[in-house]
Amino acid sequence: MSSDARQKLFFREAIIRALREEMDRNERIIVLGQDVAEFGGSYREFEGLFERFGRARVRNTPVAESAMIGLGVGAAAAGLRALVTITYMDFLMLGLDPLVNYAAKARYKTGGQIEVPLVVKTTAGAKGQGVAHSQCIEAWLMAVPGLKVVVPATPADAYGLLKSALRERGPVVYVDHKRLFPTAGEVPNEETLIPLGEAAIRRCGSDVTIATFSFMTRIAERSAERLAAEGISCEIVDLRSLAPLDMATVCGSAGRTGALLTLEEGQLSCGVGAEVIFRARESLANLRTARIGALPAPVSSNPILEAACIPDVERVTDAVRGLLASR
Amino acid sequence: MSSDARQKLFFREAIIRALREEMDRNERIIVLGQDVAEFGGSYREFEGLFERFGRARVRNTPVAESAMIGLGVGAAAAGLRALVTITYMDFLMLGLDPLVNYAAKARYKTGGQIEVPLVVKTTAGAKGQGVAHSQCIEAWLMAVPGLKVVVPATPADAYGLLKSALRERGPVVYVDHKRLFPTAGEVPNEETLIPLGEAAIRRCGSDVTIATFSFMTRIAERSAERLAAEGISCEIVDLRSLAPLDMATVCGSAGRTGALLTLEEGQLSCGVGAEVIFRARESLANLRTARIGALPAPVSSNPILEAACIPDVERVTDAVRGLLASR
Amino acid sequence: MDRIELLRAMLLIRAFEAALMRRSDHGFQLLSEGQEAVAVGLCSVLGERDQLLTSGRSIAPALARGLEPGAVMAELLGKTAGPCRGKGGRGHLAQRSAGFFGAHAVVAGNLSIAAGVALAAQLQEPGTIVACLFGDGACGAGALHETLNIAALWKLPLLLVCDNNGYSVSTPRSEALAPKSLSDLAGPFGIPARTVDGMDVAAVRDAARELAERSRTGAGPVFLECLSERFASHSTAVRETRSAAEMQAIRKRCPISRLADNLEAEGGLSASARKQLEEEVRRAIAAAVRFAEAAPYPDPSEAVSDVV
Amino acid sequence: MDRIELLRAMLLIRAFEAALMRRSDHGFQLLSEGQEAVAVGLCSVLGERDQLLTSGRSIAPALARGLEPGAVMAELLGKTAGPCRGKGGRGHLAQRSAGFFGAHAVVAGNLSIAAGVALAAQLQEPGTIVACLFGDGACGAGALHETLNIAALWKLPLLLVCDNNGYSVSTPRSEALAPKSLSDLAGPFGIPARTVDGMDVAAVRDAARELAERSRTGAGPVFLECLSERFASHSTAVRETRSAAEMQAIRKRCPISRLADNLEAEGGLSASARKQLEEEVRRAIAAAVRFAEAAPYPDPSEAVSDVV
Ligand SMILES: Cc1ncc(C[n+]2csc(CCOP(=O)(O)OP(=O)(O)O)c2C)c(N)n1
Ligand SMILES: Cc1ncc(C[n+]2csc(CCOP(=O)(O)OP(=O)(O)O)c2C)c(N)n1
Ligand SMILES: [Mg+2]
Ligand SMILES: [Mg+2]
Repeated sequence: MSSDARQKLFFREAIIRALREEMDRNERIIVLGQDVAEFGGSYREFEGLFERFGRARVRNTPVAESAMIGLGVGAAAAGLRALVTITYMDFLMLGLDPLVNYAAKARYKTGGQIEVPLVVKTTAGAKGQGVAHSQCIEAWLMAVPGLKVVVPATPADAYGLLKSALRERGPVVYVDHKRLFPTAGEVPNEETLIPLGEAAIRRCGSDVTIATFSFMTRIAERSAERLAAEGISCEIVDLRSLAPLDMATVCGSAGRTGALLTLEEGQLSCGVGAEVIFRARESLANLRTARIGALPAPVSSNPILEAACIPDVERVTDAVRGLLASR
Repeated sequence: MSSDARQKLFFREAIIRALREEMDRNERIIVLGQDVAEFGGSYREFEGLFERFGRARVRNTPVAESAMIGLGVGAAAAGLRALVTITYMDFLMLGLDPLVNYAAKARYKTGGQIEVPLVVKTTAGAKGQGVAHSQCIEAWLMAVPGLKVVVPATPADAYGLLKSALRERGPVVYVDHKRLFPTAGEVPNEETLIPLGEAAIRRCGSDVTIATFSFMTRIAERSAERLAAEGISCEIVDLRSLAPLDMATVCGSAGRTGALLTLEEGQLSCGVGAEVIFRARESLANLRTARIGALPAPVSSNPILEAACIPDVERVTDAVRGLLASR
Repeated sequence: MDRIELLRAMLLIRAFEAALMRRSDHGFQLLSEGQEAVAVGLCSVLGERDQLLTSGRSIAPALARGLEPGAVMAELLGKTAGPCRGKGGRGHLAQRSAGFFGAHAVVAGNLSIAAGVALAAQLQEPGTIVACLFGDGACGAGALHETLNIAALWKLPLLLVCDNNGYSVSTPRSEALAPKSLSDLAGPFGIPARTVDGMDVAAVRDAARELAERSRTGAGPVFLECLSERFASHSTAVRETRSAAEMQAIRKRCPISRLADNLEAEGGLSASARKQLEEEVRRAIAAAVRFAEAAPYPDPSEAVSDVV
Repeated sequence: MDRIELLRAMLLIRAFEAALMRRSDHGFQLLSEGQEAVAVGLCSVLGERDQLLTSGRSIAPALARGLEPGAVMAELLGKTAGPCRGKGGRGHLAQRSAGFFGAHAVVAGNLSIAAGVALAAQLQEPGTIVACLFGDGACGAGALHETLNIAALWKLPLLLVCDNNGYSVSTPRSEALAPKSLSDLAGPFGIPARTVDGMDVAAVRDAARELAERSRTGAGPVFLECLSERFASHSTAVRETRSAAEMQAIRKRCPISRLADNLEAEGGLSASARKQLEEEVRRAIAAAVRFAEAAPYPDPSEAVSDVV
């Protein structure tokens, strides 16, 4: 198999492959979640794992997010490696106590005696499911010392980041986006790990840097296409990991373009964009900046209201034009 | 009673007075919390209310933060007005589902049919109680559409903001700071409401603006004293309310001084400072900015480690000097 | 409610969902098909001033509670003629004025909220009760425990109804819940509880009435488990995991034909009367669809209205 | 453990806390005075490879589990000679190598964590069990329900011990918890449960042993409620709400004098032997205090070590 051979995989296939490889490699890895066994997960992203690894390692749980995460934390702290899947990020709120008050602090508070190699896998973003199934709270997690957060935008990154997350010594929150599951992309046939904390430049450009992540990377790409037709050249930085955050790549790009637009699907207030822009400006004088995110409102399942609430190509292209006009 | 007569009250006394006045005025107000009845609350901040209003309106609850908030939300949605006290903000994590997924969204998702006049009262900050009793997660709440957040630094503001919160149509999180309970301050004898969303200038100055809130306002004041001796003149803006955020006052001050330092006890990443600075820069070109907050670590109950983790006068004065040196 | 009215209410729900399924613009839906008797039996014992809260599987309870089919259809299609102006939609139906405080799509998320509504009722509207309908899946959540305990301590007028259709998505109840009977969960708290056949609308009504009256008259919370069957997959977006044979057997237990056949056998319902009933319902649903179709979508500006 | 050893273990805890209280540099503490028998009785049935998790009231369990008094004192005084290098401190004592997975100051916060540790034990160390000690207050939290259910479904080797001292801070158990007996909470899940006198160390030991053995041999989770008395106020920072008369009556139930007096009466412990025991303990505690005093405080740079 030539080392650069690749294969087109859907997100769910990339996730399954990462889990299968890591579970083959390390029999301490267990998967806990609702409908993950025979059913294979809400997005069929666990299909085949139950058949391959059995009920001891791939376990259906009740609808009890707090205990699901607590069990994963305890099991990981005691020598297993747990992946706990929380179908929607909104329900992560039910399990923040074991995740934030215990897992993120265990190593610190025990003076290094206890580590929690846990991966909490969840999905963010809007896809017609309404006010309690659409939220993006990545920014909350980024701010928790002891937690790492990854947010892949391509199947290759989903594969490589999930594998790395499953080898971390501490807790990692891995966030998929509901709108990415129907998408496919090239994934190397050779086993490949993507280190946490490295952003990727998705498109090179000279006029403006768009720093984004997860599904919004695709909105950025479409916006860049449209702006290219107007002669505006966008560079797209896919953060991939929010904690740790790769500011070197962001600043490298923004330093070249002189303009930085952040794009996220979640709320702007105390969001990813505010953080990225603050830190970029620490090292880049007179950088022009702007941020785009959801309107300050819940996200309805109503197609018209959902579309109005979250960022789209129009809002991104307008923001870029505005930013460059401020030149 | 002359209209500007004032009386020195401790924080807890100001809180009790606000609650007594509002509960006298509106018999729909109920108080739910652990040890709030005969005991009068962990900080004796509910003392006398049980005796005055009885068990129907001042209720001890089990240790069940999720249901405590859920009950308050449901009662408020159905025509009462509930104040639910969560002793430590860390445990608010246990009740974020009813607060964020229901209360903050109820009015929106029902097209205005249901409003939730709820006040969640809690305490933030470090005072020797360790990793799970010291966190500041105000920034998470600021970002939730539908929630308001107030963070008083003086007994007068505690009194006036709590009264206003108890007249809001939607949910408000009222955050005390553990280190403020031993402090006292002048409170007007006349009934006074402080509207949500208005910052206060605590000290006038010309060289730098320090935007802060809650207990950190006192650190800012001590820092300003020390810097004054060096001939540096600090203006201190006490935000008082984080949502809504009074950027007009912040920008007015920062526009005059040309330098803005934000000071918070919580984590910097995606924090209050990042938000305030981003928004200030939207309206103020070439503003010099810096932010101070906790080190990226849990807060130990160990006095040496706690002191090392959270901002103090040294860090603030150094930051101000650095900011002005960048002139 | 007599049994003809119960039958009519169940037929209406069945026809409503069938009409909804014929459309391509409903996004996806959690259907109540097979579980109509639980919603109808429960609602038949609720008074005007009582309130009902439910899980996300809320079409049957909303209609059984008496909401206008046209308004419900409009809400589910995202039209402003819905009680939530099309903003709540699937999983969040609500019409407070009709005693339907509403659905909430967070599993077990409505339990403590319902207890709070019951607290307000206890203090402000003695004699009224609050009903909360939830699935078996919600019984694994800590919210149930916290709510049972506080409701029992405070003697809240709360009627908890578990619509146990035996599954949480694909997970059989036996794999997710240790208790022999879910009504056993009320035991430690001294809460009166019963388990009934949820496919028998009269049995549901009678048990609900008995428990509701006890709660109404000061007994505090009560717990009713109804054993039901889900005729469709978890949602129209989720694949069915049960075998065709299994489904065939399950569908034989239809609560509607069961009641209708009993009535006919007892001579309580003539073939022509049954036809007429079905015809009435058909017309009501057709009118509901026309109403919803005629209603406008919200203006995009409503994306930020009614937030704070 | 014979009763002399049980007595010694309880005396050590009592003397340790007394020595801690004589200091001004402990910040504030949650004491176990009066509840020594629960911790000692429980730990007497745990094996080396078992693990123990507890609530924030963790001095007695830590010492009963065999942690060095000097190390525990150092941890509570914020010294690096503590097992957590002085970073965990009060409410977060832990020494995994000693089978003390640790305390967690979030009420009920250790329950699902303990179930997870038990899951690891089930898969990796068959024959070992995990014990979780929590207060009556934790029984109002949903975490208990979720944990009981999953532990029962998965037959986890988990010994749940409720140290019911009748209060959550100022709130009497009767005002916070509806169940007649807290061990009733295990019933619906089919979990073997018992309630014993927590002031009788032998009774605690015997009940704990019986239940632990059942769990060890595959019965799954077991639940033990121990009825105890808190001799001090909730914490040294919290005012006492019980009357002096009440406290006097309560202190009469001291588990230490009860055992010692019984032993003496039965001739199992001579006055001189008792004196010697007390003298040994006094010396051990004095050494512990010297050890802790001699140990250094952490460098401020440790505020950011062992985070990620
Ligand atoms: C807290 C939470 N976790 C997970 C989900 C996803 N989910 C939606 S419905 C459902 C099944 C619930 O089963 P049950 O309570 O029995 O209701 P049923 O669907 O059978 O009516 C799940 C797991 C959710 N909505 N909320
Ligand atoms: C989730 C949570 N809520 C509130 C508190 C504050 N608190 C600390 S100890 C305690 C009392 C707990 O009572 P119980 O469980 O009976 O333990 P005891 O103190 O009696 O040993 C409370 C409410 C907490 N630590 N955690
Ligand atoms: Mg079900
Ligand atoms: Mg207690």
